[in-house]
Amino acid sequence: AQNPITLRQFGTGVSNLNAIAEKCKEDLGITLEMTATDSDAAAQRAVTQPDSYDIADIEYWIAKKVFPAGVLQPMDVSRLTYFDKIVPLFITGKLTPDSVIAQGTAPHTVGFVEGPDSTTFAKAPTGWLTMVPTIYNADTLGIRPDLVGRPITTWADIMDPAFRGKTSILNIPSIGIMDAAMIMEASGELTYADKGNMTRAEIDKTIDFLIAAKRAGQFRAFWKSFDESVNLMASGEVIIQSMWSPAVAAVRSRGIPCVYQPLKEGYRAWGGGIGLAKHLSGAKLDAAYEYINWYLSGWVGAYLNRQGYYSAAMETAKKHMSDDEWGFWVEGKPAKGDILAPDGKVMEKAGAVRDGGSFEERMGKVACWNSVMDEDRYMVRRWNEFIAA
Amino acid sequence: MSKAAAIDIAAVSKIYGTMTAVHAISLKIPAGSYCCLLGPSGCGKSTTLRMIAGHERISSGDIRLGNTVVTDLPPARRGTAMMFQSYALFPHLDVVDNVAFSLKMKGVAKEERRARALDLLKLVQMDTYADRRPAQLSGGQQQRVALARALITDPEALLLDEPLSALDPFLKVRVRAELKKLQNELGITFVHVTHSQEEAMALADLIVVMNEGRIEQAAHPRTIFERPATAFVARFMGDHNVISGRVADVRDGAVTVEVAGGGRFDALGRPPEGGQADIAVRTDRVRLGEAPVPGLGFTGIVTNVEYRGASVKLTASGAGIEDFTAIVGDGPFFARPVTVGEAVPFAWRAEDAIVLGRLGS
Amino acid sequence: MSKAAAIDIAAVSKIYGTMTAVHAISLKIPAGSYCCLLGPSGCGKSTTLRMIAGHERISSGDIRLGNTVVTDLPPARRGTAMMFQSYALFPHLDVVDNVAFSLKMKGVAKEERRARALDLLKLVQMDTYADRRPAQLSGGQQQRVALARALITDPEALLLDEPLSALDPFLKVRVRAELKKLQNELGITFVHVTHSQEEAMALADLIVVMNEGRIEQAAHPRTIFERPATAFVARFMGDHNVISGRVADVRDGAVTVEVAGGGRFDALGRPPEGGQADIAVRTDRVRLGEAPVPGLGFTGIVTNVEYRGASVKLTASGAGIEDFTAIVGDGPFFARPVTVGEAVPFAWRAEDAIVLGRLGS
Amino acid sequence: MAIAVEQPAASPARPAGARLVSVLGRLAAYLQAAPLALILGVFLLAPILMIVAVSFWDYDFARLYPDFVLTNYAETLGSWVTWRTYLNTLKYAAIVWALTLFIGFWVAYFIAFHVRTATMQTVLFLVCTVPFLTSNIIRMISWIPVLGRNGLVNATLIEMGLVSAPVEWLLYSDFAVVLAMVHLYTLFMVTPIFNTLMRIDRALIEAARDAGANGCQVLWNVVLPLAKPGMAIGTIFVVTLVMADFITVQVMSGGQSASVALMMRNQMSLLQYPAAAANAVVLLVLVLLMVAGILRVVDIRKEL
Amino acid sequence: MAGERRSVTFWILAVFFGLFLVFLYGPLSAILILSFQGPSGGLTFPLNGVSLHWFRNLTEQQAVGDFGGSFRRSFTLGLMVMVVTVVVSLLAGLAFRRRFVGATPLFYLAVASLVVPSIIISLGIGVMFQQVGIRPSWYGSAFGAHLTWTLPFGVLIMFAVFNRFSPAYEEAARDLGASPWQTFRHVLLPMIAPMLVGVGLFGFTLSYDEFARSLMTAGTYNTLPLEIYGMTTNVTTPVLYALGTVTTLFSFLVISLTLGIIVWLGRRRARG
Ligand SMILES: Nc1ncnc2c1ncn2[C@@H]1O[C@H](COP(=O)(O)OP(=O)(O)OP(=O)(O)O)[C@@H](O)[C@H]1O
Ligand SMILES: Nc1ncnc2c1ncn2[C@@H]1O[C@H](COP(=O)(O)OP(=O)(O)OP(=O)(O)O)[C@@H](O)[C@H]1O
Ligand SMILES: NCCCCNCCCN
Ligand SMILES: [Mg+2]
Ligand SMILES: [Mg+2]
Repeated sequence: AQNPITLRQFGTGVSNLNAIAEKCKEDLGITLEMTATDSDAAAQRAVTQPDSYDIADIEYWIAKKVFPAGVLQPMDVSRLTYFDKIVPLFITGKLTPDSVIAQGTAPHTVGFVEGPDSTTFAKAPTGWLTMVPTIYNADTLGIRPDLVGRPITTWADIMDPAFRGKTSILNIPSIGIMDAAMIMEASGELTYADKGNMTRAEIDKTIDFLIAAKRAGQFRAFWKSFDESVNLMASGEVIIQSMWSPAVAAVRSRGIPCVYQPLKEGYRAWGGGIGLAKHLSGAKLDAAYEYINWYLSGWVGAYLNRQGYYSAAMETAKKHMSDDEWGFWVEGKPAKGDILAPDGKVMEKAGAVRDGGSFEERMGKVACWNSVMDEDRYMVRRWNEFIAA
Repeated sequence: MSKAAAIDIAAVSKIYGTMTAVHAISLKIPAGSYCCLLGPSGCGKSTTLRMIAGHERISSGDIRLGNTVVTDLPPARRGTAMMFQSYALFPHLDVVDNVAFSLKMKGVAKEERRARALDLLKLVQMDTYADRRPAQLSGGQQQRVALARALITDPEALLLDEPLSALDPFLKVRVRAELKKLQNELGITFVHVTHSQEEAMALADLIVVMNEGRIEQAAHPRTIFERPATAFVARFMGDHNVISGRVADVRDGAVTVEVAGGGRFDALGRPPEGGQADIAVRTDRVRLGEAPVPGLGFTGIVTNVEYRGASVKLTASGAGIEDFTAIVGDGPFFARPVTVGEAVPFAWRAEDAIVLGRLGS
Repeated sequence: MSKAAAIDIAAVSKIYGTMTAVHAISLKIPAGSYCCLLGPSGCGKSTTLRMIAGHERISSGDIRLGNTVVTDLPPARRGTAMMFQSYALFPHLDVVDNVAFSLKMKGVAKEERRARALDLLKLVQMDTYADRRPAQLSGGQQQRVALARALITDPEALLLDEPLSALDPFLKVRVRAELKKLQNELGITFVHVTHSQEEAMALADLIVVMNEGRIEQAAHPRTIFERPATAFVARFMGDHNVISGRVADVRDGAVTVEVAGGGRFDALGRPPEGGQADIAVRTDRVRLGEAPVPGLGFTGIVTNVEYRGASVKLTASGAGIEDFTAIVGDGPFFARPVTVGEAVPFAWRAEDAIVLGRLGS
Repeated sequence: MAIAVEQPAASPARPAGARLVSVLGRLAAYLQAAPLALILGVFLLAPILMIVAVSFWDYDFARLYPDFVLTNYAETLGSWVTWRTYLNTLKYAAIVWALTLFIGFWVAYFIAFHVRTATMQTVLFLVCTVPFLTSNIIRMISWIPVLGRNGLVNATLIEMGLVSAPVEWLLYSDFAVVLAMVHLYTLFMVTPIFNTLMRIDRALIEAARDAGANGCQVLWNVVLPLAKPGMAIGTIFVVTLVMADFITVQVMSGGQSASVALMMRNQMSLLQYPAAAANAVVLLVLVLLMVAGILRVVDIRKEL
Repeated sequence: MAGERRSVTFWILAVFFGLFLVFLYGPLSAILILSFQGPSGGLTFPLNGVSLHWFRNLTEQQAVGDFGGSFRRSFTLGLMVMVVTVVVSLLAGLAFRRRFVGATPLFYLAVASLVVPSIIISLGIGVMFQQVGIRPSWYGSAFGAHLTWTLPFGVLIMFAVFNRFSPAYEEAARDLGASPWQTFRHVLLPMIAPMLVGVGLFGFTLSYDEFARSLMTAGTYNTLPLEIYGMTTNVTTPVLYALGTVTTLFSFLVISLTLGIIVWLGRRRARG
């Protein structure tokens, strides 16, 4: 099918990959114009410039803010070929039927709406998706084993005075506050009723704690994007920080030791998906569905898996990966041969094992999701105070 | 070249906001004459000239050039051409193109207009500089180019605003002679603004002395010099001592004035109204020596001696007169020199002292 | 006030890059004299003055002021004070503070320096303007403030670079007299740069005529006028006709020159080397009329007639002489006027034609 | 110019033709000014009015609600962080201003008064100008490899044995922010000061020397007072640029410091437009007051 | 001048000036050097080999972003801003030579445009377009936003130019029969051409590098500074420095070209 249509997609650099656009053009004929921004700009653009895109590639916590604004249109599940291949995490919130649902803005809580024109989220799955899930992962602390000089086991270690001036956290409020919550709980400062939906008092305590740490000089810098975190780590400016799995791999690929450190409290997870702009209709809308179905059909999933993220439709992705790749990336097995990056460079040598283990081990230990709280406005204000302090 | 036109200025005023720069002046400049507008800075010379040229709107009154009322015509349709003080040559055009500019505006073909421009450059002896830029010319050369550029429009009257002021004194004298010669040859009317008395005297057939937006006197240079109409003219021209006083006596064709706290002086002429009179004594007619009759001399203390080459200028005070000037030939002076501080008798002949008029009388 | 000092310039040169602006000039200016540096634009007047003042480094040679060699002293330690062409008053200071500036630099207390500044302002009659800014003053007023500012340092010599050039002609004459008077009163040495012959004549005890970085003549104005040393001086002063020709005959104290393709003329003096000579004929001594003996006149065609008030300037050509000038009194002229194009005989007396020297001879 | 000043009442007898020309002349001025007025109206005035309006609106995390509430101002002005941030921004402005003024003055002074040929002056001035015409962001991030923990400066210091451990405050600190701002904005000081210095009549300097002023006295009593207008214009540029800066603060402090504009930027990226708008209004008022203060010292129309 | 001694102050200031130049150019040369790193080089010193790898890499498709497209947009936008700035400033400059009602407010509006923080303009235009329902775009809202920055410079420069422009030239032209248009075309325009070229260069570079005003106004597609900013957060290799080097060289090129034109205009004037 050679579709002459052009679709404009924007989102963060994580998944707005030119390789996907090229493959899409090749397979479908659809031209994808991609614009990469940081998370904040993405949220902003989604709401304020709904005409400027056809496809929004955003995170679920952003969707929680964006969708009620009515800038996206719900997706008809019946038009999604691979809906049933989507991992249940996004449908029910549980990886396996006996998992506990993690705190925070779990994707399934903002994954459905009641009907085609609805902007209110449904409590249970319906026939109308807000976004099609595409990518997700679990974040933890990344460390420089050569520089920290001791085992790291808990989120609280980031506050160790020994690391003063050499630590960092994310400066995206909805994400950073969750990192902070993990740290607070780990260090016994505070136990939240629901980390994903703090009370004002809890927010105050958390932010005050952060401010105190900042004043004490605990942090070197704050980062907002994947690559900033890589650069901080690789340049040695920071030796322990909240980090994403592929970012750790990126540091390592430069020959710098870096570890994605599983912690006893578990992970902070995030999920992203793609949504359809409200204004899409007719042939463009059809093309968008065609694109989404292609997205879930496996090639992209495999591509994302190889980046160190996880695909929302694991089953289809598997068909596009070698057994060794699947074993290394998803099952947590030692690599039999060298693991190659998309550009053919060796990413991991034969025998390497992925930090944190298998898909189940990682995504099964999610303690919370990036969140938008009821007190979001207050939280954001206080977060700004922390940054300004 | 085109023939000359007379300029007739009738009750012309110029008002800037609330300030009147030119007060209803009337003036007839005969066709083919060389007229100089003379006066101190700010007296309205440029404004008058620019109203003739059409660069300044006339607030009231009318101007005729020849038989045409030009009051509302644009500059280029008046038959006048203007030469600007700093020449205003176009810096981005070479000499020929500057001169050919007005032809280009008319749409004359390149070859033809350059040929005609070269003719005019020959007239002012600048043809060899044809392809220089203005910045590469000396002041005197620029002046000639500006002249050529103004003349190419075949004007009936050429208007010049301080055309010599940018030249050094040496050059000034030479270019002055050339201007006069050119006017003789072309026969068109020249109106030339200057604040140099010397320049006006040397060039003009008609000197118009202005002061504060009014014409004090408009006459032939000799008349201006010999019979200044007002105290202002006499003082401004600088060749007369002006003595002001109360009219003490009036005889047939002569007046005696008495200076406050000083002497009495006679002068030819009728007394003005009001009991006060100004009389003028030509500085170059004052002798050192006792006056044969009273009223034609006084004794003063020399306050300054200025050597001038062929003559010496003495300044003295006495008999209630400040800054009385006498120009004495160098021969007689050095035969019997006087020094500052000396008391010296000054005298003049009856016909060298005249009564001055007052403006409006 | 402090006493005057003589200025002794010994073989002073100024070289800008590869260009020599002043060529090893030597000059003695007597203490208390009024010296004018005169010459055409670019001849090195300002450069010389600025070397005396210390604003321009001396490339070679020495300058003494009184008994001190000042060659390497900074301006303020030379005992000179300078008045600048456009006065260089500090625009951000009012009149008193301008005048008091040098005292402030010396650390004199505010009250005292203002009091002294006011004294000087009184001297130049500007005390009533004490708290105006320079921009609120007329040119003449600015000039006086600049004078006061220069004089407050009690200089032994006052250096003035074209102090009158910014004034209008009317004012120029008045301020000139004041300058002279002030110099008389103060008794200090004045060195005054000008390119106006008239100004130099009126003011100076010593005129230094410069040309292309060299001194052509340094003498009393009367000497300069009556016995110009070189053709340049004679021409520049403008009161002599210069006639150049081949030496045809030499008698005791007199020379006859033959103009190419023209007449023969006699002049007093010794012939310069080289068979060529320039002679000068004073323009104001030329009469209209036949010469009684040959060699003291010629007949020329009148090319220009310029009225000057008390006199008339005729220009004529003939007998191989271009632009021969005669200044004729207005009385005689109007008694028998001549017009352009007329052939007129000109004559002069033997003592009014002199042989000119050549520079370096 | 004079034409427009003329009083129509003074020319009762003028025929219609002349008046038409004058009217056309005046009309031409309006037509010529129209594009500028239009562009500034649409892209400057209207947006500012919009901001003022929006600053009274209500909002939640996704939408704006036209309204008239004062909560945005209350929250902005009621928070100690706002005050701190304003103080911090003013602190940057003051330090950067002092440094750029110092550096700018001496650089301009050197080129204007110590470089002798006009050609050399132009060349040196251009040499100063050129980096300012290249990407600000590139210029800013170019400091990172220089100042970092393992950057050029630290490496050199350690190699020379001057320090044993890397100096931490070189990067991600107020120092880094100020340094980068000085780097980015000094030209805005150099240029106007250079212009005024070049316009100082050299005779004034000589007159001062003649009056016995030594180098320092000339500088203090003549050059500095006369350079004031240039310094004032430079100050306007630098102060407004620093007050408006967010990206330098963000990048060079590693997100550790705040400025008013950065606070706005954060609010904007979190879709809190009314809050950002309230901040914008306060910032705008502050900046305009500062500029108005400076304009009292200098008449820019005269300096042009 | 030859052989004249220089004062101590001169040498102190010369050293100061030299240090200032090091300060100006030092960091730029750091990234210049780093852009020549070997293929395995990082963002910091020390150099990891020397190669042109990252320049080659720059011409290839990056993992994210669109350097070529954003460059083309910024270049086009720069040209648009340049043209409009020159024309509108010239017109405004002409207007200010006459008196007209509103001249002073307009003048101060232009000054205000210079001092209003960019981010406020960006926010205001962004919100206004959103509220009015117009789609922001680099050629629309960002274009306008850039003009609020370049126009005041242009207008102030033209103001200064016309302050010094003697009306005698135009009077002379009128005297010689030139119509208003001819006066403009044959006298005024050629005489102020070098200044206009300067205004154009100014407009182009200001727009080409503008970040804050594009932030909220660029719409769907990034301009180069936005892209570069994006790259600073999305790129971990020296390709960023290669981009820095290339854009810096590009700026130099534009500047030299402009200076060339100005010198050429000047020469043409001086010689013929
Ligand atoms: N455009 C103008 N607006 C207001 N006043 C003006 C204007 N032009 C001239 N004036 C005033 O009109 C008066 C006459 O000016 P004008 O230029 O005619 O004098 P001038 O005799 O040529 O003097 P100068 O010898 O100094 O050139 C002056 O007082 C001047 O200030
Ligand atoms: N700073 C300088 N650098 C190079 N040449 C100079 C400098 N100052 C003056 N000159 C040259 O030195 C020569 C003498 O200049 P100076 O200023 O002394 O002339 P001047 O007699 O005062 O002329 P004017 O009457 O025009 O003021 C001129 O040819 C001038 O061009
Ligand atoms: N497609 C959306 C990807 C968003 C990536 N955000 C990363 C946040 C990690 N904590
Ligand atoms: Mg005038
Ligand atoms: Mg000079």
